[in-house]
Amino acid sequence: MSEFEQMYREVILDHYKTPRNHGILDPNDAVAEGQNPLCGDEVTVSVRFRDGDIIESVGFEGRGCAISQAATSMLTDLVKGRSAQEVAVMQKEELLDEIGIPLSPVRLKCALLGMGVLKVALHQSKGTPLPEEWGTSSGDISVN
Amino acid sequence: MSEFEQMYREVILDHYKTPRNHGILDPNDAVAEGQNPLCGDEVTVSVRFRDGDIIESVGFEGRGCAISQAATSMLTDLVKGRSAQEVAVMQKEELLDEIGIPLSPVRLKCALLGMGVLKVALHQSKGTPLPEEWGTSSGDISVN
Amino acid sequence: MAVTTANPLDSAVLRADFPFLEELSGGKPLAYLDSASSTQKPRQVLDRMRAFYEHEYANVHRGVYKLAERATEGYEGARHTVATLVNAPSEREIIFTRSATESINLVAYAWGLQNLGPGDTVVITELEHHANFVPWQFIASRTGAAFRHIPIDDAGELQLDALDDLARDNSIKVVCVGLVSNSLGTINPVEKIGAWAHEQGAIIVVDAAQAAPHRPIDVQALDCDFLALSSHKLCGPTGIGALWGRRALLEEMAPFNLGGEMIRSVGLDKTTFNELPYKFEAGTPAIAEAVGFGAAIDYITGIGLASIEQHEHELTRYAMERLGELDWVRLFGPPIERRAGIVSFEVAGIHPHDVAQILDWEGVAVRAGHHCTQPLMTRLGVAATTRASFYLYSIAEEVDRLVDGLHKVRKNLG
Amino acid sequence: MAVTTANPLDSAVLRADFPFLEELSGGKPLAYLDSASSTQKPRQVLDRMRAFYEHEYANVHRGVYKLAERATEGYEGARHTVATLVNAPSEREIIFTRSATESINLVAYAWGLQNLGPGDTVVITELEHHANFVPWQFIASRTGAAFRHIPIDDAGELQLDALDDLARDNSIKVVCVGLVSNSLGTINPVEKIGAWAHEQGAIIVVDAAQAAPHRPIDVQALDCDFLALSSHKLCGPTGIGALWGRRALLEEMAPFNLGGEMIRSVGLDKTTFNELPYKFEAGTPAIAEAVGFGAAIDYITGIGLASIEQHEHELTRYAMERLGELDWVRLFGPPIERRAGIVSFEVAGIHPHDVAQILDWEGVAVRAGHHCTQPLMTRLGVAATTRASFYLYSIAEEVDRLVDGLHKVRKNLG
Ligand SMILES: Cc1ncc(COP(=O)(O)O)c(C=O)c1O
Ligand SMILES: Cc1ncc(COP(=O)(O)O)c(C=O)c1O
Repeated sequence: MSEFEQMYREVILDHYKTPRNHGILDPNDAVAEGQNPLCGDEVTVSVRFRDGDIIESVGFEGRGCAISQAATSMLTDLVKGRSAQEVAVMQKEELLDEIGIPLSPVRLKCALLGMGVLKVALHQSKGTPLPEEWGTSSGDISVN
Repeated sequence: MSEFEQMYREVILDHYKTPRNHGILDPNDAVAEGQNPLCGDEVTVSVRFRDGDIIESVGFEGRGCAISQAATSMLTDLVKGRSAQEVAVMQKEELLDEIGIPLSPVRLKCALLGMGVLKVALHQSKGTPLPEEWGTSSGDISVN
Repeated sequence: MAVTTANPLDSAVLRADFPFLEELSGGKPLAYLDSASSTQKPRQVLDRMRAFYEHEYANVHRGVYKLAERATEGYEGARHTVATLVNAPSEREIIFTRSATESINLVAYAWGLQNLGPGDTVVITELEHHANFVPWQFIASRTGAAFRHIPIDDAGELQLDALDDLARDNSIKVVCVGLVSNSLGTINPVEKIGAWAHEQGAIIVVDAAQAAPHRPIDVQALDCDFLALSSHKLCGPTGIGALWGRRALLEEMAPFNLGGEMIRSVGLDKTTFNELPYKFEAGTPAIAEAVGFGAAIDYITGIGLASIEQHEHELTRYAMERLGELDWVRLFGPPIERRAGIVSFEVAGIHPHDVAQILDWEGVAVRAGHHCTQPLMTRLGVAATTRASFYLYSIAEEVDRLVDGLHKVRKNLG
Repeated sequence: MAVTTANPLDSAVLRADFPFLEELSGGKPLAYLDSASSTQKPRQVLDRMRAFYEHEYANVHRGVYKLAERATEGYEGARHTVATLVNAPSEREIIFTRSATESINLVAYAWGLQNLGPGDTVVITELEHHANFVPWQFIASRTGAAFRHIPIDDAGELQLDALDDLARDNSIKVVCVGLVSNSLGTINPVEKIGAWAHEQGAIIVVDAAQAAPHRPIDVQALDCDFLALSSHKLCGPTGIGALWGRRALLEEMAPFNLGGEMIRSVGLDKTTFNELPYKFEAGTPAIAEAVGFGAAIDYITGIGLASIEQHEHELTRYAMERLGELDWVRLFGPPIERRAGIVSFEVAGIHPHDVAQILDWEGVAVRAGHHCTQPLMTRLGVAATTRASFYLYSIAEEVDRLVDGLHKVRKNLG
């Protein structure tokens, strides 16, 4: 199997070319956006709950590479029907297993962007814990 | 000639052990003190003028190594009878020739400390130019 | 612009100086087309640093013993070399820093905190690297100064006709501009902007990180006030950069980092500062790195900056031609006449990360991302670009391999 | 204090690792007794850095290609090594800086500007290195905070009975103290001072520059808030140091240097910051130096810090005995039980510069000066001292050569 085929597995290309749950839900109960500081990619994730904090559906939009788009698409399927709390503490390994390809640290950031932003949305609406890497924005600059 | 004899020439040792013009003049027309930032040595130089800006006598005090003490002692002899302006633009080479020993950059700082402080004293009393390396103290810190 | 009278450089010979080229990637040396991010290092630089550590190493400045003298000579000799490279009026005006980024932070903090306030304006450009953008934005927000930019046109060139409007309320105190854009290769008209800044009574802070490796620089001819550069982009080690500053400004400024070396005397209630340049070099400096920086400057000036510039110009022209033939590749940036050795592009429908990933498997290393110029990316309407950049060891064959690789990218993901 | 159960180290074997010892000074290897100022480098560290530049070099973090991945692994691997050395709860709490000096400046600026003001008090010690003194004095003067010190007694030990008085008006916000005095070798009771600082609601900033090379350090056992260390003092390259900081404090702080790498997103009117530790690492970091720092830590921990400590303890005891026999030599500092491998002294009637100069001609390198501790010198009533300091490659024969050299000093200048 070539390096290409190892990383750009058929299922990855499929999710990349026809992403599931694409688009921002309207109406929604939570929405967050986030960037990958390494490359500037952005993703927006929206969530609708049922029965309190059970995730009914997730919709996303954004720009990113095949890995980040496919991973976010897979994630949206994966979390449906789970509680916000469950998803907030969901290990990255679960998503990575689903993706099932070898990833360098840089590409790992691509793969995990959507998951991070989803957790931010849950944090904002349900107060669930924030992931480590989304907790240090103090001191943002605003200028006039 | 050993390295010791090359640097600690007889005349250096003589000026070191019996410095000329030692002590602060009282009364005096100008006085300044300065430090060698590399080692913390300090020297205070005092000047008395005659006929306007002719240096009548110079007296110094301080702590420092043989080289710095001897060089300052030699300097006090050298400048007597010159005008403030002349001394302000006096080249370091003139003093170094007098000292007549090989000096590394660090020891050069020792040898030239007295000359720098003398020029500061002249600057303060007669407005003569400051040497390059004594001009950048802006931003001194004072605390309570 | 290429000076066509320079001696052509012989890349084939020079490539033998670069050990990384002995490394094979799929049977061929890696086509390293990411020199704008950081350059590879020649043996001459690595040998010099090793020799320094083995025979001349001690802490600098204060030691009376010979080994410390040798170390100090090495370190101060490098300062002399940097001063010569940029034609500084005095070596005292060269301050060693970690990087071009730190050089600019030094100015932003030490000059900016003292000289900016409400009612003042800081001007940067829309294509500025974050290094000459974010420190100013931060200091502007701390001091209450306004933060404005010189916009670019669609080709990625500064719109100088916007200057009048910026100057309208006569509040500009500092203008910050790079000589060469690291994302687009644009060569900016810094002399003109500097003259305009001085008319306003403002100072100009020039980011030469992307220019110094590739073309001669003369701070006196540029008539700028501060200029920042970096060692790792010109064949030197990481961990060292330099700031040149106009003496009178440096003397008036408070220090930035504080500690050993930068003091004249320290007391419990009063402390005074050392002469230039030491006032701005607190603590043990990057000693061996300075020596390596000096060796790198000797290496590139030995080849000749005009020759390097011409070599890169020809390669860039060739790359633009070859890429221009592909109608599914969009090139960003100015025409070749006002461009340094950098080519940023977009492959239709394929994200730069995927482009770079597949190129890597073909033994071609390029950069994909925002290149630390997010405001520029916003202006271009993209999140990221793919960027190829050249240096003295780059050859046309590597451009061919890039183009072949792009065909493969398109075949696989298009 | 020496842990007498450590494996004794074999200096004779270790000395073969240090190329500088092949250099002869008057027929013998230089007796380098200035390791407190900076240490020499073993082959293992130099080899690792060279290999890194030849086979793994590229800019870090953003590159998608393999070479950049390798570089990032090298750099981040070094962070892991530093985290392990100081027992940090998380690697994210390790920030790479140029030096211990810059580490402390980072805290003084980024924490200090935000948390200090009139009515607050900063406490340092009378024997502090300028690196943990002048930045705090500067920030105190900028913010209007008071600046107070813990005094020392005649043996150069901190007078803890002065603490109550300092705490009287309940205004202390930060206490800055070194683990080991670089001038006297005093080992300070940092746990006690830290507990006291925390009682006041203050934080404690620990300067471990002079301790980390010589003894195990554990930020969790020390229960401190920030800790600074430096590579060049522990067999590593210049140009790199580290700051450990308590996560919650680092997260609340604004950045220090700004530029690439430390941002999450940059816009013309709003910029947000990256996660830890990157928020504090603006620009291209000292990449190869970090790798060398890691290799140096591997080298010294491979030998064993407890063994190094014991070796130095024995040498110091020997040096104090031999120097103590000379009634024209005055030793400064605490008894051997509370002293690291540093011996500062005065030769009656002879200035330290002259002492060091003559010793150099005898092939013995010692430091003469204020050692960046002028307030301490003032307290001791001297402008400067002569200092001998030891490391893992130091041997008793070098102490003998020092003593022989001092006899010569006295013969010539006494
Ligand atoms: C106790 C102490 N603190 C701080 C420093 C400064 O560290 P650096 O050399 O990394 O700037 C030194 C050494 O010079 C030191 O001995
Ligand atoms: C134009 C420009 N400015 C500044 C920098 C930052 O310099 P350094 O890598 O020395 O921090 C870079 C490179 O990253 C650059 O290309």
